[in-house]
Amino acid sequence: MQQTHSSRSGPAEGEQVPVLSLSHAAKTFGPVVALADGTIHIEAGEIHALVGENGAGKSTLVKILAGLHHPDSGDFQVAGQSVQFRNVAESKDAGISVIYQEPTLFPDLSVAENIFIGRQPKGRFGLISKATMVREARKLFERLGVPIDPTRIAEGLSIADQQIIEIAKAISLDAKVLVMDEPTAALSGVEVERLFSVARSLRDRGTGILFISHRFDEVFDLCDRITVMRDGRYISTHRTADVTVEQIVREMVGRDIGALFPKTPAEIGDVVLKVDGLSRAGVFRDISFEVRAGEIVALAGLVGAGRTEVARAVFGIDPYDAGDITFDGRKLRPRNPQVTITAGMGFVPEDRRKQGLVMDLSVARNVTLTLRNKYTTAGLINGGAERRAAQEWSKRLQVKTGSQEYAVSTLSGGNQQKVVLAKWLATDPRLLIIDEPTRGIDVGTKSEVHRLISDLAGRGIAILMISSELPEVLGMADRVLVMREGRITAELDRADANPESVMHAATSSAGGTL
Amino acid sequence: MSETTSTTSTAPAPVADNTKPLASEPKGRTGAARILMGRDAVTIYALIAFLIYAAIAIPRFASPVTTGFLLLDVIPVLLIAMPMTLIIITGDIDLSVASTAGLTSALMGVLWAGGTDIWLALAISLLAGIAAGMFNGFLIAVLGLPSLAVTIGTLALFRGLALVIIGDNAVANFPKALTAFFTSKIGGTGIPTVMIGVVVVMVFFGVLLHFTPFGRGLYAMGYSKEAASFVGINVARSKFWLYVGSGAVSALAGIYWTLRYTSARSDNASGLELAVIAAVLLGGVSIFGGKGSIPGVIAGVLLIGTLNYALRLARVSDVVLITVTGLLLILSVVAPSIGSAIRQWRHTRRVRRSFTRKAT
Amino acid sequence: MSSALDHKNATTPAPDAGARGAVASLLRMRELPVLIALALLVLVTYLINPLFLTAQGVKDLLLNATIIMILAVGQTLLIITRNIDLSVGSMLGLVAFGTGSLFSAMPDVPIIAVFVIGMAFGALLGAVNGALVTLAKVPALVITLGTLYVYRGLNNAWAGGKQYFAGDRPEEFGALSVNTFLGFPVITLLAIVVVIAVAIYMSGTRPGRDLYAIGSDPDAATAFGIKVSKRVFLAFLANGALAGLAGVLYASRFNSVGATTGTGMELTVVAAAVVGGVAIFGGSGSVTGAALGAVLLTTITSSLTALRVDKFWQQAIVGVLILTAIIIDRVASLRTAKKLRISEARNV
Amino acid sequence: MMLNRKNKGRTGRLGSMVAITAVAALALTACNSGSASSTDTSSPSAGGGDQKITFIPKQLNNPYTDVVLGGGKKGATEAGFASSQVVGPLEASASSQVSFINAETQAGTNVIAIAANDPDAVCTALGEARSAGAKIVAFDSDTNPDCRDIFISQVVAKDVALIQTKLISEQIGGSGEIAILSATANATNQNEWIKYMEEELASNPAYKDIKLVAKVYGDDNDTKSFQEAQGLMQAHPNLKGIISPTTVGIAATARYLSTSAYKGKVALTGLGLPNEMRPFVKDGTVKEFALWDPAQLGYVAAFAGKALKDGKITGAEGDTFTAGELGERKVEKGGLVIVGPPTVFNAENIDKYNF
Repeated sequence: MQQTHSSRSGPAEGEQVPVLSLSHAAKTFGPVVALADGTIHIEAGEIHALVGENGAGKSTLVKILAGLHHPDSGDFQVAGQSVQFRNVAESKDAGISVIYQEPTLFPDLSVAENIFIGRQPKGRFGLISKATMVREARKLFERLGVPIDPTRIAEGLSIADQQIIEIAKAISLDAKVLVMDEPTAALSGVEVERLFSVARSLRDRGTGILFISHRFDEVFDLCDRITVMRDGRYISTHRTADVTVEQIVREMVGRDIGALFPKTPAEIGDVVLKVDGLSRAGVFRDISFEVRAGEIVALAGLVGAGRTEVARAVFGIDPYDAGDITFDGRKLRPRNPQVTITAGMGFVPEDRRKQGLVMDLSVARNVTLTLRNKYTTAGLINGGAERRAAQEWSKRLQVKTGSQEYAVSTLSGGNQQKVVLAKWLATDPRLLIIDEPTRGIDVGTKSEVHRLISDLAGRGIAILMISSELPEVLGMADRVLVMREGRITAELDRADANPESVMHAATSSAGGTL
Repeated sequence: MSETTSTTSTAPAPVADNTKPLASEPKGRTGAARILMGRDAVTIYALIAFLIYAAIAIPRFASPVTTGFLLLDVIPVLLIAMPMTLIIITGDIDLSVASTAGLTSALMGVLWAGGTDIWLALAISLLAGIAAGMFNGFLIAVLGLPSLAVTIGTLALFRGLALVIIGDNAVANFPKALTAFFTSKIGGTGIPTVMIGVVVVMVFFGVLLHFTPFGRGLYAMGYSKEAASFVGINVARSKFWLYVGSGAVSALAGIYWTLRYTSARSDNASGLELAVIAAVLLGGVSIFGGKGSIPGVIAGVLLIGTLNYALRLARVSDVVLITVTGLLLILSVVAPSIGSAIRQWRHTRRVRRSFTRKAT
Repeated sequence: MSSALDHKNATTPAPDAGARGAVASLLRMRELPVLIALALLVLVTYLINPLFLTAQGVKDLLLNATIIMILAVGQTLLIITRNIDLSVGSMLGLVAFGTGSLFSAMPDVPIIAVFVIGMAFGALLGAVNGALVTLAKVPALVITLGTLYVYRGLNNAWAGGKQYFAGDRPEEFGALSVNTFLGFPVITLLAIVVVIAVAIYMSGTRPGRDLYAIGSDPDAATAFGIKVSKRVFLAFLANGALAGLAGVLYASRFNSVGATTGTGMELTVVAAAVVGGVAIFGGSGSVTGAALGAVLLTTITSSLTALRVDKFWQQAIVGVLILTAIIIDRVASLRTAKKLRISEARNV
Repeated sequence: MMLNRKNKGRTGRLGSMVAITAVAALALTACNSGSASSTDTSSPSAGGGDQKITFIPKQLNNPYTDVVLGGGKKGATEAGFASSQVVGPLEASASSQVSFINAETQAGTNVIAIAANDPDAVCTALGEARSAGAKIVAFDSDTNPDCRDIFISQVVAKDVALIQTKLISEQIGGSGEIAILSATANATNQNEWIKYMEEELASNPAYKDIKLVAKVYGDDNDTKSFQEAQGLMQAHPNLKGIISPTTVGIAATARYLSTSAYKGKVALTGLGLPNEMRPFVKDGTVKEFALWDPAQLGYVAAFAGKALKDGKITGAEGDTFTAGELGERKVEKGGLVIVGPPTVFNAENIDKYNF
């Protein structure tokens, strides 16, 4: 394994002062170390890529740059001046503009207003000139080449359009440093090309751009330098011209991909879930697939491709317009999770805090929440039986908690995820839908969760896994379904699934670089 | 009330962090400590403390007569507080309860004055309350309208219907035996006979909330409607039935009011909704939903009721009384916040200090 | 590549979109149904009882709406930020009684000073609410329910059985709600000026737009760097000042001010805002709408009387109106959502 | 709106508990030391022993009530009560007086003097008070006669009605439409007067050209009365006069008339407090109105209570008792005691009165 520990490597060229420079920043949240050594130096007029696995600390670093988090230690300079941002406004004033992965627009305000909020152009009497604002917004969209009506409200915009608006906002700010956290995740090929040309022209005007992406084709196509992070630490910085994709991947992962995911082969049984021609206007169309007992099927694709939406419809949370869902040979009624659960389906949602758990309730109560009707005597909950069941499942999954009575909010992310799993396993399911099983979980617990999933499949449970992490998909899945823009674009067997084939199907822009 | 209709993905991505926000976040407590130190327990202690104080300091307070009069006064609030607790725990609210009670009272008066058999009049009034609850439930659970706005509307509507039904009249000549029953006491205990029924209602809602799968689901709904639907809770249906329950109990309160005061009028129980909500919040139920207990709420209702009665017995003006009620309400929500704000501030200061130490 | 920034020939929205957009946005305006309802109500009443629109009739209509209008404007500032102030009635009572006391203590105090003092007093009361809500980060509903009681208690303690009557105040002060200018009572003009000023502030200034942003998504507003606490605090302060203004006007218009002045006004005020199309969960609505809502609610009362309709129906009608308003909003937003979803589906 | 789901701290519990109890205790200390409404009479006069009287008005903080209660306190001291109290609700709703009666019952008050908001709603509570030994004196507004021992009426109900019809007839020149703006629809006293007015208008040939077109209720609320007055004008364009037999109503109506185009065109009379009505009499909105001396009402009520408690009278027809400086009073049929004739106030005499 190559050792490129050039952690003290500032700008290679030396004489130029970087427009933004963060050195050895650390940030902990209680016992969790989110960032151990965040180091990045961005120069004016360069596009700088930041790559790393999920959980490598990229997001924390971005939040520090944005002024949302205050580093516990480290040195932070903008244009050679030491800075300590107390809030977002100060970061913005210093010329740093951040585009987040998930756009944060104000749904009730107009598109133009979303772009110019806080610095709306003023007209007569010092009042906001709506006309100027709309005109300016229109100009921005022309520049980006997208037909969005600046006067409409933001509510109901697609993720792609919201992303465009965020980019327009940042461009209009004339930022010295533009941070883009996976801006292309939900954009189509044409939109990506447009964005890139804007990014390049911004660079040529002297803006420093930090570009975070999982798509290596984009990184190598667009960026001048690449910084790699792993496990919250800075690893290396290279000029793009000097490295290969393989090199970067090795540094990112730091170990062999194959060893990461202990997928044990399982006996594949009968069809448990059959989805046939499922459609929902504007969300997904003509989705058909099967999941068999003991099989792990991964639903891959970019954020916003409609994966979660399909899963929610299958589980009965969301409605659908057409199609059939058959579970264990019986047709499922739409929009009725209770029936779905009784039939033997479980759903580990992507957002633990909002969807997976009731954070204020104790571990025990969370575990038995799915079984409210099971441990009852004459309609009343039998506290003893409930506690025993919770105890048993937490033990089996090795949930680390002081007591079953602790509120689940006191646990670490990984242990919370185990509680969610325990909650579903307690229902003795035939099929588990797992949406982003390891999001926001530290590396150690991650492999534990993977082993668990693998075990479950081994015991004959059908698994439908949604994941944005390519290694996870490739490592875990028996079969990979790739979605793009609401449709299934490829179905790949374990043997056929490789980064190229999956990425190709996920992005129409042929991402054959990897 | 914690639902937004926004459909854009506005997950608070940059603010919320999956990791814990504060190192000093209180550790979860185990069973016994939870019960002894919970927010609702505070109200219970305050009630006990005040009862002791009143018994010592206020002459004649410690007597069965107090029990009787005090309970007769708090029964309407106590009744309505039960469904209200459940509704607020799910994160919604019902402001129309007092108007439902008024509507029931008016209907009962008109029916009785019109020669309807008293039992039939009672039954119809109760059904009217249930219908009112179903109306709320339909608008909120089925159409998905915000409960606060809907029940402000039905607050006006139901009170308006009461006025339409009975106008400015009052009906007073209810059967003597019945009205006497409503103020009668159980033997020498001073406890009103109707308390038996009230206790049944309290036990019903207590068990429903704390010992049934349905109740368990309400907490989940209050924390996050999403999380609740992911575990198979039918959020809409649960909400609907809560409002029906609220309507039914409000009707009972209206009937009680009419017969206790022997007067069916359109303005009966007006303004009671605020008293109920104040008591429920004082009892430790979080207005955000997801937290609260029936024992805490009962203590909250009794605390306000006892304070009321004791102060009246001590001939303290009602002026003091409403001020104290208001202050209690503010204190009960502000005090915990101030505590955590202080901790937050300390944490920030500590981090800052270590930051500067390392930086230099 | 460098041409990207200057590149002009991308898809330009059709130039006539502006004109069509204007009509469309007029039709989308949430004030429109309220305005139509109001116009119909006045017209029908007038046709049945022509006295409804005599000079005196119009003057009474306007005067009745004035105070609720001002309160609704203040309340709207808060509802737009996802807050609420239930203590407005109590604040109005305190200021109204304070105005009476002020005149009785200093009969020669200039009227303009009374307005300033009254609004400052109201702002102080509003600031207490705002400080409790923003510093302690507790829900406005609970806090202002508490101060509803506390302020009313203070008012009772202060006033006792004392009342100040119209006769205790200078004639010129009372004349404000009697004299008219171009057919409009002076205090109504004052209220209209307030509505216009706040409407301009809300739509034409950055802090005003910030309030909408806060209500639309508080988390995003924080992430965006908007000073949420400060803005919300100032909104409470402004609402208090407006309640203070309403209190002074109350003292000018009505005969007596005392311990119970303004009791129970809060729900009418919130109702006016809701009827006027202000979304109870923040982010949308306008003060103009709320003011129209206030006029509609008070006009209904007058109409029913003028039509000699049993006045008992009045409250029920108000309830129906509130429910209609929220159902209209719901239906409209569902339709927009569906339309957008389908149009996007076509784009795919 | 209460979406700031940010602060969910659950400590500070002990703190808030201490604080809550502290507030409660503080409130009590405050009340024990200086309660606004309690004045212990300094010299319990001979024969009074430790008898206590409590007045429960319709509503606290009402100017008319304050005058009545002022007389009541004076009377209580002179009659020899050891102490006199005033308690009551802040809002005049039907049921709001009950818990005060209950508390007084328990406190062992010997005489409860009450102006009922609703004749029936207070009955049960008064019954309990009587069985605990208290004597009940109704004043100003009667309860159901079964529930009290005696009723101190301002004046003969019929007299009050007649004087108002006479005044309005004079002011409108004996013909035209008139309306009545009353207090609450259930107010016992007002309703009785209105009944007599209607009878008189129907039977007395002098009033044959006067037509009563409307009865509205301002609930003794300034704002509501104001708007009801306004509504009357609009609904009845030919209205010549208004009778408002309640102090709040007449003042609010006078305020509306004096600030509108109807000033001087629509006559107004009724029952009002001279201090409140003075500006309207002076500016010509109101020519004449009537009232008794409210202080006498409370004064007599106190003496009646004393006589009842001492067993000197039972409230039966024909009983007599001495009401201090006002001399001897006789109990009439139905336990009624009449205080005195009403006074008519006008521009000439109004400055002589101060209440």
